[in-house]
Amino acid sequence: MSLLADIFTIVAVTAGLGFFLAGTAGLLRFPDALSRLHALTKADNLGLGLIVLGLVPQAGSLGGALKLVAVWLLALGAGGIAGQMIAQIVNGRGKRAVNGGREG
Amino acid sequence: MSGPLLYGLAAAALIGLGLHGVLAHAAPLRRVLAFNLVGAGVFLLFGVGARRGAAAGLPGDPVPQALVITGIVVAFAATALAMALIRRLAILRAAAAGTPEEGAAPAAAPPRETR
Amino acid sequence: MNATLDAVLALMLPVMALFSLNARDERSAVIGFMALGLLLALAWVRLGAVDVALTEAAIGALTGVLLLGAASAAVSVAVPRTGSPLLRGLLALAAALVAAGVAVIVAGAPDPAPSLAAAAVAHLGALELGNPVTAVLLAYRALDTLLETVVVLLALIGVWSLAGEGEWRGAPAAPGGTASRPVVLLARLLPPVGLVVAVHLLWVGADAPGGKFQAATLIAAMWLLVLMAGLRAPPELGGARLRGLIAAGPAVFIAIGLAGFLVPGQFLAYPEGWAKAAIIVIEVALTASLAAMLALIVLGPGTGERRT
Amino acid sequence: MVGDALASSPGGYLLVLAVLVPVIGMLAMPVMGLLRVRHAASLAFATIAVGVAVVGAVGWRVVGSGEALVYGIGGWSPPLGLALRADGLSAVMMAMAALVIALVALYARPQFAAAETAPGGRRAFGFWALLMGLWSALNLAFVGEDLFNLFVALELLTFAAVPLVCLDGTAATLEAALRYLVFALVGSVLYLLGVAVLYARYGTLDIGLLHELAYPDFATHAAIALMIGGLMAKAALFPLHLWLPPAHAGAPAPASAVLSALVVKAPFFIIVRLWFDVLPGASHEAAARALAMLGAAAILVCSVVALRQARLKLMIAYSTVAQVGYLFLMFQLTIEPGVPAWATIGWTGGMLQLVSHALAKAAMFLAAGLIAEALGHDRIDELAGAGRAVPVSLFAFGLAGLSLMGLPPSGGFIAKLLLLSAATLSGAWWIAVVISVGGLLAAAYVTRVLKRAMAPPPEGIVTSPVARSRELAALALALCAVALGLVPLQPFDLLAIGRAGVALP
Repeated sequence: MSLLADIFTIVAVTAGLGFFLAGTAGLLRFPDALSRLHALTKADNLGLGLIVLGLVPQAGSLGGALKLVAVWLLALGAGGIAGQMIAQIVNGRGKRAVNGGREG
Repeated sequence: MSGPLLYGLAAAALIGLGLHGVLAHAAPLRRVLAFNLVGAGVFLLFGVGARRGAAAGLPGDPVPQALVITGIVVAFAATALAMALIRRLAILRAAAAGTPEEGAAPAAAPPRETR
Repeated sequence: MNATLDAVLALMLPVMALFSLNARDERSAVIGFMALGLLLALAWVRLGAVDVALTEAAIGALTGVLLLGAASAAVSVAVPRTGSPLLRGLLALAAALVAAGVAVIVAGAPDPAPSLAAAAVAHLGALELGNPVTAVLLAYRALDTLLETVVVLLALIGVWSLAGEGEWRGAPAAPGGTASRPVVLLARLLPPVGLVVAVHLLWVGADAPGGKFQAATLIAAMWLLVLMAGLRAPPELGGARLRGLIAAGPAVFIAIGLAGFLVPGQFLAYPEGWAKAAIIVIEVALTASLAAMLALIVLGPGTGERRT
Repeated sequence: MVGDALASSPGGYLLVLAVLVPVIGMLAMPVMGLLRVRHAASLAFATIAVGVAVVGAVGWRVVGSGEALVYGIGGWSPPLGLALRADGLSAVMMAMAALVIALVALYARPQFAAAETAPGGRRAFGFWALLMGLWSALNLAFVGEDLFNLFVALELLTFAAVPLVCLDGTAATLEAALRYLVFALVGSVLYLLGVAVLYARYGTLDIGLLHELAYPDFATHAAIALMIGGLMAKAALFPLHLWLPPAHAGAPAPASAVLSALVVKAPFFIIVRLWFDVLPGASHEAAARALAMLGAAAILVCSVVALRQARLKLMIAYSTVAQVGYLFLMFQLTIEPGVPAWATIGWTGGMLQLVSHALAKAAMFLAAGLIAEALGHDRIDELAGAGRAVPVSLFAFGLAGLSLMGLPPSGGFIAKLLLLSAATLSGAWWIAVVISVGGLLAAAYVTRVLKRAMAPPPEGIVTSPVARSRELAALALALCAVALGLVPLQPFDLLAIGRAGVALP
């Protein structure tokens, strides 16, 4: 059981790291801000998600596992919202309408 | 090299860099930033001492750790006071120059809904 | 493995500091500084000081908001760099000497260092506490903590005194300029979570890493987020309830301290069997006051805006 | 509880009260609406009445028992807990602070009388709240025994003093405040650096314990040097004084008085504690000479600069830097083989200089404030008519000037005489010369003002009246500075109470 869990952890964390690597490469190599953002959010969401998933069997307790999942969910939320904000600034800069503020 | 020693050397570097920044920079914001770097280095130095004083089953001596917590809050208060001074100065300068400062002049802020 | 992590972290700290000091514009400098704060939090975990790591991370965020807010205003204050090359060389030399001296001292310092860990642990039972850092902050060196909240209050009064004439009791300007939809979403989602975490931090602080500073900072951050999103208007600084909240924490602390004159007969000593109860009362009152003060410090002086 | 090491003295709780009473007063000010009080000044005066009584009781206990008052907070003893301790010197410092604060408050009441919501309410609220915070910080600096506790005291002091500088809210005062803040913060952080090194070395921050534990090595010396360096910036020792003149000259007169009289003295007092109570090893002649030379440079350079000022308040501020220089001569003048420092005349002279300068400088700033209010400006060249408009203030200014010049009868005269004889006895002729020249320069800049002010007023000059009570507050301070010169021998014993190895007669 514990061996199985360890193998699962190794596989999932390695996969997660792969996404981080790919995301970082994208962040450095992609030409414009929006594609970079795209790469970054993929790394955040999937990479962190897989790492958290891999670590859950190692958490030792249900509470610990839930905390790990909570970390992932919060990072998801923060990443998504930060991505939105950056995208807005990028769009706004394109349209020269940064000062519009809150629509509607 | 042991962990604490590494962090101790990093603390020394932070202190040196920060001190130079405070003395050499003329812009107030950078000076305050540099002051915070020195502060971080000094706190880290306390942490290194605490780590080396680990005993009685604790990962570190709790007394310097508590001092650092107090110190961090005091440093925050200092930064806040400095920022308030800088912003006020900017508002006055802008008023003297006759151009409203973006983000600083309160009257320019749009009215907000209250829910 | 751990040694590598330590080495990388220890190297990254000065690198980030250099970046922050030499960044071209103020905003990048501040962002570099915030990144440094996160690295520092990691370093604190590695140094076995989780309480400090939490404080560093939490306060780091507030400091970031402060600095970013000033970064936009600071451009017009910038003064050209002055001083002769000779003077600048001397300054660099002096800073390098101090750094070198500190490095020599660190390398030569006793290891294991003299420590009060054993003494701090020895009295935990009498205080009914499990976290020695909390015991230091609220029992052995409680006067430091009490006066430190007074420092924060003085800083707040100092910030208030920078208001324009006749405006100082009004509401401060909302932080962050204009709010966008994602911020509004965040300000609706995050505060409930943040408050739960803050209460948790406060509650476990007696026995595990956590406590009033960390909890108060988190609450302050949540409040600021709500204000940033425009979901609530900043409060009027002259409001009686707000003022009462601010004064309550230090007042409760002082009152319990003075009560110590009566029962065990010493200032800031807790009566036997009541230590934990007294400490929890102080922590709760201080958390509320500190949260309000920290947020108000970030908000800045009143601008005379009146709520309709 | 830990307590075998430290027994609190019977009246030790007074020390806690001395720190806390001003804090309680300050804490009441934001909520004075809830307390049904309309004026922050009323709260301040109630606080000052209690605080002065507490300080008086401390002095009475110390003098009565001939021993230092000690208190362990919460029943914890150092090294784990914090101790407060007031020896004769601390008691004198606290009394000085209480006297200056009380008289400055009397002076400031008409100036900061606005109710919170009235026009000027911001300045009134700020002034009184910050003044109370400042007083608490001073008392803590004078009785603290723990180096980190003293750091908190220094920060309290900074946070109270900086906003006082820019209470007027003009761009110039804000700039001065910002520069002051940066200097003060760098000073604090250097001090804290030394504290970190000392803790890692000895595992305690209690001055009494460090006195026994500390041994002379590089780390200890470096730590104390860093701390003293940081404190020098806060005490405005030449050449780290650049922040002081604009800050002290820009503040409202009562704030300037407190800043110049008291705020720069607290870091100096902590330097004295470090130098005489912590620094291990034999006399440190080279370091003492270095400090004395900086002090001498301060006296000569800043007196000359004061002489060349066009504005009265700036002149007084530069005079502060010069007079602080005298204090730093003390470290060299207390080195006498076989004699403990506090039994030397250099020690008494230095401490007397500290107190008499505090009283004289407070009087001078208050008087200058009234002169400026009466004439509407403080340009020295256009002071003619001040003698007729505010004669009492000018008299107070002149009396305070006597003390700065070191002319009899005044506290400054005794102080400078003692320093001068200490210098000649120890063969440090250059110090004797500096003291004499400094006195002459002080005479020049004080008489320059007096001469202009006594001149007949030009035709058509309009002066505004000032309250007589405020003039009397300034005069009272100046008279106290003079009266110090009439009790020359008394402080000698008082200043030695609680200093180890000194038997009282």
